[in-house]
Amino acid sequence: MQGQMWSYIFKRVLLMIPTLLGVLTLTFAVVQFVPGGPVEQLMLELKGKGDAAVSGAESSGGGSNYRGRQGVDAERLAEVKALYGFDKPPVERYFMMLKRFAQFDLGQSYYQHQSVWQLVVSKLPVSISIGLWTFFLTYLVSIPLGIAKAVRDGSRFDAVTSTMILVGYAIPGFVLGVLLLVIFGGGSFLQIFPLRGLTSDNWSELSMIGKVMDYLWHLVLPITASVLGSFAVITMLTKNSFLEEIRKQYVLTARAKGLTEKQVLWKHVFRNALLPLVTGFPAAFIGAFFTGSLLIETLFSLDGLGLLSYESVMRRDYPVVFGTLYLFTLIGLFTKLISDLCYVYIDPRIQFGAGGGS
Amino acid sequence: AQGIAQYGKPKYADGFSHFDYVNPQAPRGGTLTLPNPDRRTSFDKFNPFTLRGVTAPGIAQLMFESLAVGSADEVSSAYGLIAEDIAVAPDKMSVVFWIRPEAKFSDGNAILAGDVKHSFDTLMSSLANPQFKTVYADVKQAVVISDRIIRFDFKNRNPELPVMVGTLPVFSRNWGKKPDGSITPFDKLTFEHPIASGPYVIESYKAGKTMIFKRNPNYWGDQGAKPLNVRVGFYNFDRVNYKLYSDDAVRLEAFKAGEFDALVEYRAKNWAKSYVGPRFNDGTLEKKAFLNHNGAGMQGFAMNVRRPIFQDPRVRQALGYALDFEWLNRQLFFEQYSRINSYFTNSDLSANFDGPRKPTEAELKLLKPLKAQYPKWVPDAVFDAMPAAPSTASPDSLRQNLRKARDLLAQAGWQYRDGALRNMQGEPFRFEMVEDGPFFLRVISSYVRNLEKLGIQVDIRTSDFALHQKRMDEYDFDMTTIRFPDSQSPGNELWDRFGSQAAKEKGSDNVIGVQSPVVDALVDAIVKAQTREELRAATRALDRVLWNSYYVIPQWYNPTHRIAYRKEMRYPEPPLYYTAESWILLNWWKEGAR
Amino acid sequence: MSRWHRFKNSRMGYASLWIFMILFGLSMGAELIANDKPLIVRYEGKFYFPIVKSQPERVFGGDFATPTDFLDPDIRYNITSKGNWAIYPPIPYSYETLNYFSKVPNPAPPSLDNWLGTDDRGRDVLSRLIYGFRLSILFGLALTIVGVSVGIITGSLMGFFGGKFDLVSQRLIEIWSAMPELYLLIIFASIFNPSIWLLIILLAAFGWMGLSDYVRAEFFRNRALEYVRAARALGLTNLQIMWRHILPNSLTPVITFLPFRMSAAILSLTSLDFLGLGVPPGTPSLGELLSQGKSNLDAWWISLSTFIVLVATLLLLTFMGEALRDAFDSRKSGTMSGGRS
Amino acid sequence: MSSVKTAAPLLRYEDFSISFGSGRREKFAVSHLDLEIGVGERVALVGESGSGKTLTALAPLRLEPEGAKTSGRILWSGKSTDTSSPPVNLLDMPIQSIREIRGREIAMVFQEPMTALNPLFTIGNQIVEAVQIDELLITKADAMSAAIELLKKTGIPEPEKRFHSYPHQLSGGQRQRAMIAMALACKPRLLIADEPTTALDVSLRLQILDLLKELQEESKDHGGMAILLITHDLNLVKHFAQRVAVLNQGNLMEVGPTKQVFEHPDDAYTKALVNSEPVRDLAPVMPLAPVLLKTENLSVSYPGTESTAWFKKPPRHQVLRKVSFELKQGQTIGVIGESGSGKTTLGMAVLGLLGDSAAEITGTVDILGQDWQKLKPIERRAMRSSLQVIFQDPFGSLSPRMNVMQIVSEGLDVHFPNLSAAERESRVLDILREVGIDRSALTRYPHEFSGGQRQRIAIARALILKPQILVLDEPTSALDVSIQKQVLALLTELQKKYNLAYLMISHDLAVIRAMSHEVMVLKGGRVVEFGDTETLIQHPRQTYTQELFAAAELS
Ligand SMILES: Nc1ncnc2c1ncn2[C@@H]1O[C@H](COP(=O)(O)OP(=O)(O)OP(=O)(O)O)[C@@H](O)[C@H]1O
Ligand SMILES: Nc1ncnc2c1ncn2[C@@H]1O[C@H](COP(=O)(O)OP(=O)(O)OP(=O)(O)O)[C@@H](O)[C@H]1O
Ligand SMILES: [Mg+2]
Ligand SMILES: [Mg+2]
Repeated sequence: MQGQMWSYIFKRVLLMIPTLLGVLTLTFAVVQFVPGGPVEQLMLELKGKGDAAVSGAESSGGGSNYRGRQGVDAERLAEVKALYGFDKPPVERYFMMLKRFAQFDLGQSYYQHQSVWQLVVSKLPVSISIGLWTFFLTYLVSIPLGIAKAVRDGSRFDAVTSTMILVGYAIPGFVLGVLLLVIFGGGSFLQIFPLRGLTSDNWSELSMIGKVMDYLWHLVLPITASVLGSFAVITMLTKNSFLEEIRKQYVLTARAKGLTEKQVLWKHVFRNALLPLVTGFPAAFIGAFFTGSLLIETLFSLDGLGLLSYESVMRRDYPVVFGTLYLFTLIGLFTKLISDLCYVYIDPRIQFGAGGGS
Repeated sequence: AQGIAQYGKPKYADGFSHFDYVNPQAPRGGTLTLPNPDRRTSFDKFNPFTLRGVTAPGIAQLMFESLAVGSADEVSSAYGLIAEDIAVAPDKMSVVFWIRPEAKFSDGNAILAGDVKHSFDTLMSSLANPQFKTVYADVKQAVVISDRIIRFDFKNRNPELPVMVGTLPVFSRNWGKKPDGSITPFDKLTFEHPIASGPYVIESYKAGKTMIFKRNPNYWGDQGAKPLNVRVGFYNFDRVNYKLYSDDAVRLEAFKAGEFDALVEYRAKNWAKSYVGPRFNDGTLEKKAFLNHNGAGMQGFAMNVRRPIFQDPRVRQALGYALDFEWLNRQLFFEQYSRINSYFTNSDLSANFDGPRKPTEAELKLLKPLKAQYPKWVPDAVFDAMPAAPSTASPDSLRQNLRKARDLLAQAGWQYRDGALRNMQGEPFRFEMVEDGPFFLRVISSYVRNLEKLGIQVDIRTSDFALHQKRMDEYDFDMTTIRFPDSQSPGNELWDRFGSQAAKEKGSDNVIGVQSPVVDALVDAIVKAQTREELRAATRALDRVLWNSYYVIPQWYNPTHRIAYRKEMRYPEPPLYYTAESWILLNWWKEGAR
Repeated sequence: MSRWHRFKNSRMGYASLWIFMILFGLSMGAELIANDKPLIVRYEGKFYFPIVKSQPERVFGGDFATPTDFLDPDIRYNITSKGNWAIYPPIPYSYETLNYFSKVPNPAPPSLDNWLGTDDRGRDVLSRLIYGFRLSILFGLALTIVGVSVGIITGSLMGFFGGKFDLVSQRLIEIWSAMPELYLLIIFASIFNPSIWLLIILLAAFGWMGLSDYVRAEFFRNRALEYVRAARALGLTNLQIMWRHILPNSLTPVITFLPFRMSAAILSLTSLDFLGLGVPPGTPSLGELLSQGKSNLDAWWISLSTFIVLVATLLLLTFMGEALRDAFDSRKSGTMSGGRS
Repeated sequence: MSSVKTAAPLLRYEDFSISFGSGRREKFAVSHLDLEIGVGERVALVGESGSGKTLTALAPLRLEPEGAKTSGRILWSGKSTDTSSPPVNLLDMPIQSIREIRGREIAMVFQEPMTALNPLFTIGNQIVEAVQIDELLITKADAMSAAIELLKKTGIPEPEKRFHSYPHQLSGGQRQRAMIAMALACKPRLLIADEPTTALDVSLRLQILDLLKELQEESKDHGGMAILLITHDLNLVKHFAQRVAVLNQGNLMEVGPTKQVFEHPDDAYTKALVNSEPVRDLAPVMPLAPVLLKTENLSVSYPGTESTAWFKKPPRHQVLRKVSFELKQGQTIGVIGESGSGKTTLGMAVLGLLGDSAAEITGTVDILGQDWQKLKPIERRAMRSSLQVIFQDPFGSLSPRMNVMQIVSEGLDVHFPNLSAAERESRVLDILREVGIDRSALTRYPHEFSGGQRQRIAIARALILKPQILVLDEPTSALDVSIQKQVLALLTELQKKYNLAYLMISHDLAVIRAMSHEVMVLKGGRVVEFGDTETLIQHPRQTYTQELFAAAELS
């Protein structure tokens, strides 16, 4: 078994190279067709139309002493192009990028003063805070709830909880987030929770316990907003998978042994029922570190990966786009491998070898 | 002299004690807490002058000073700040600044002419934002004459240049010096604290969250027996604390929760509806709209006259009748806006300044010869008072306006038949309106509705910023919203906006496609104007020509700044020309501070 | 018991199906319920059916040759006085009709004029809800059907054949899923005019991958079971084995995800709108209403009513999903004894 | 009803009924049963397949299937050692208290060991769990050694190794013994064993029965473990049970001491049951009959399970070693051998159904003159209609989401797609009738049947195609003697009529003797003996074979 397993793993790791190449090539090719590259973006900003303008102003009548709208001449354009390396043909840029990636150098942001690597690391605290907590809460609530619903399938409890989690699911995150902010943070109703950031301004002066409390205090709203919608899917999946398994014979055996209902459900049925969930677990767990939610981050003024990836895409910050793509794809590939290995670990009958065809 | 002006004499004579629009008795002290003034939600550097990176808010205004500063109650003038004396050469080809001996950087070193030259050279190098090269393109060089005397030589005569070099930011050569004595290259400066001469230094910061400045106790402008006249009544807070919010709605909530001191609102609906709640009821928070005299320039739906359907001025005029500004102002803007009535709205450069009048002599002197030379390009209406934008305020009604529009279109050969407005060839009148975001959709929808009554079909297309810009650059659009923000002293940028040459080059500001010898001639007159009066006559003449050519369907502007603030905040009378954020920052104070 | 029988047996699901069908059916006739054109006009002795064919305003004493705006007070007066009459639909606004003659600034709160108020442009919220519901459901259905079928097909092929095929297709999927979707949308938006079809194609092209993973896992497990061996011994083709034996036993994740996929499809309309990459502006969609709700927080009637419609839809779909699950579960007996152990 | 009370009552059914459906459609599977099991008593429950034995057995543990309605009382006096305290009615006890009883006091061996084990846990794990139920304080190591001890007692070779096997890696008999070990782990006061030995060869059966008796002896001090044995094997009953209860169509026909019932059966049904021995009625194989199936040096191995160093391949586990034989038209070859000797594997290898496991196969298989392994998938599929199989685990081999009609007619759909719907249905009904299943079964699903009924459905599915070659893996293990007789007669008849060839795997020597022309004896994957049935049975050459037969003689 082991020998086979290791050769399988080895094969998969080797296969990551063409996959990564494919991902990068495809994206690179696509990006060539995107209208408006970083050069154009910068020219815009130079012309004063860029992003820094106040959002959503519907009328003119702003700045006084406005000067220097002379446009940008060809020389400037060439300069900016050279700055970003756009004076070289795409193929050359592509190979340069591959060479860097081969050395695990993720590159430098076009617009920001940090390497992509630093950028990602600096956004991690936010993403981990939100992602990990959301992840844990989701699973900790959804799985027991799903099981309880499966056991009481068709009961009133089942219908009521279904309604509740679906309402949570149906409130779009942005509406919910704003609502929470207005009600619990804003000045109009209850002013209980802070509106922004992960910590208070005086954080460094707090005691250890104070720091932890402060941190948790700040997390309440963003995590509520991000977690409410996430219960539904996993709960329903748990419930349905349990219903699928709960009537199988081995459950009778387990019961006949005199196991408590808990043991029957959590040990015997769980493993069978949750093959998809449990195997997705490592991926979801690792994913929790790296997923950002644009929405939650913007609403709560958190500086996380969601914002980073969205902004890098919209502002055409290609080094960040490609650097994060490379990094996250790599991580994704490894977690996928782990998931697949989990299948085998959890269900020894599964073989990834060919078999269907015979 | 301490003061210079682009045209004529500066308002304040040498030895003035303070600007009129400040409160010289304003108490100093306290902390001013502000939200991020713009969409910036994070920052990664303190150097506002380079291209890459996002600068922390407030840095440029609170930490950097220039040789001279402008005053907010006059147009285009400068009074010595770091410089105690300024002299423009009689040929207007250079300007000399004498630096105050007491002027010091935050590190205690005196400001020398070498530092000024260093600042200029750095900003003109490729290390800095290329914008500076554009702005100072006409400056030949900075010459150090002595330790405290510096001269700027110009490439050509331009009355704006002395004022412009006066406002050049000045910083120390030691900015970014590392312990080992080497200096970080200018474009690699990130969180190295700037060494400049401003009244504040950085106290603490947290990227993406807060940026706190504190008053530099050794600020040179406060030292000595008498404070510097251009600094009296300025910078009244001991600490300035910026809190960054990424979402507008949240920022507003935070304000209502009392997290910061003042907030500027840019949307009429919010102003009317959202500034309510317990803190407004009990008077802890107040809101007020402050009048300003900033030029509002032009904002409106611009037609691309390169398109055949928009080439007939009668058609363009007809389309203007369908915009029901009064409805919009009532239904969407809560009556907060005024109608744009000129290409230089809200400024004395407008031909409509103090109401519609016939052209003055000076204007006629420009217009008459042009009419003679290019009769086709100068509409007759130019010699009348500027016509007002169509209105539906009673007794007029939309129906009436639309009837006028229908008749105009008919004159231009467009008749309604077979379900559409068609020309002789039977082609339907149909065009595309492009926008770069959903903000304007609510405005457009009523306009489109009215156009439909004329039988005109409009397709609305919104796209992301880059795509929109690409279409603009290639002039691939029929109608779009444009904004020509006004400066108090228009100049070269008008070539880019209205010049025939610009219309032919891709990517210019002349999206309308104005290609008129008359406009070219008038822009030339503006750029060459030597006195304010000449300038005024030329801009007004240009205004009349453009206005009567109906290139743009004028929209509206906001003659006020909408500011909500905590009740302890105090303010002087607003100046004439100002932005809300910097007015608060520079001239407001807090009651009970000290 | 047949599947249909079992479906009917879960009462919630069956009722949900009915309610849903009725609502959906009603929304299909939205033009008769919410429209700015009267159903019938009797004007100067003649009958007109503006809802079928639009008449120029001149016909009813107006100025213009263009189609009549029947909400215009002048016209309204003309056709409802002096023996003329008109029957308006219960909601006299279509989805893009501006209530131009409203006295209250937009968005206007619920009133007799606009039962659920207006949005920030002055369009009737109720009317937009009805049309938006229709569009969103159709859109969701299309997207779900495409996404689910592609997901099932790929997932089952990979899970069933395993080996090299699985290895290679998985890599291809990984590459495909890394495709910068947003850029593609931007590119497409620069080439084509935005349209629902384009959006469906693009979203469907990426929407199937999550499901295919689940189906793949189920197939991996089920293909090793004894009854598959039995089917093989019978001489069934691979396709028959997959379709008749493994698939019915692998549907749990599919059925679970169905309602969620629907609502995700509905919501995906929202998220793209603000990029200008969504449906053409003006198209009524629940997503558009939601984003209006967000930017007009004080106009609670927009978000609240949309939210209720969304939740109701989702609940109906989920209950139907549960019934469907039961229908597929042959082991579940008709009479339920509840929580037995 | 005459019953000789020998001991204090432990479990008593009083007017016990169990039914499905409601109203007019209500169907009683067991009606008005009165039965008593005394402390330390061994009672056998026999009866036709589908007569309600399993349901009767499940009821005290309250494990009857969902949708089943019970009535009457089941009184349990084992709660305390002191039998004088009033018995409790298990049917209206809260489920919490039932759980206290399950495993600890009443243990159960399920009829279908193949599906009754959790596929994702090693059997060791599952037994340890049972050991720990009662003695929570026991250390893991102790529990493990207890579990291994139990496995050893049930006669599983190399119990330490098997401990770490997953159910799917075990042969049918091995699983069944694991099941028994699990039930015995807690030393219950009552053991309900539902067909505990169907997958075991005769000597093992005896061994298991001895084991049970031994355990009974051991627990003598608290009155001894009572056993309710459900079986079709009347020999076992004779040897083992003190009393016999006979069930027919849910009704208790007769209860009495074993001897009495067997020697003087009261009831007509019991008489029939006792006298149903399979009869040999075979047509001789034609001398020139073509060879339909031929294997040469067929070997199968699995990757070893022991964990070894990384990257080093563990030794392979050889399951079948160089098996060669020929099966002619009209011939039946019986395959016998101890449990785990590779019989099922042989059958699967012949059918080419090991492809999706980790098995490695060498050697050749010729079917109808063609090299099976070299055929293209399409050609193979086409040949499937003439090569059918009945799996050892009938439940597992029936798709849970298909009803009987779909299951049985599927072969017709595939190989005779041109049949009309009516024709198809009549064929399905015919074959079902022949195996003793009535038409009401058509729309029901596999889980709604008894073990024996499921087996008959599986038989019907294979026979409906009239295959030329049929591999039967324990085809009658779950059938009572009368039905077994009927099915075997059907098989012989078909063989005569259509010249079918059977490869019949069975532990039941009587069946083998009645059905097969030749017998193959497998041991450790090797053919140790092969020859004409009668000759071989009369004069077995190998000691292994002799032992097999001796055990059978004994019983
Ligand atoms: N879930 C169910 N739904 C409906 N009928 C059932 C169900 N389970 C069992 N039955 C029926 O109840 C009857 C008794 O079943 P039971 O399993 O007790 O038989 P059995 O005596 O154990 O037979 P065998 O010897 O074949 O195992 C059978 O006719 C069977 O078809
Ligand atoms: N998938 C597998 N992996 C590893 N070993 C296996 C696997 N399947 C079967 N075996 C082993 O192969 C041997 C033979 O199994 P097989 O099922 O052929 O026995 P059998 O003769 O049919 O026994 P029984 O009479 O008990 O059914 C057993 O020792 C079993 O443990
Ligand atoms: Mg049974
Ligand atoms: Mg076997």
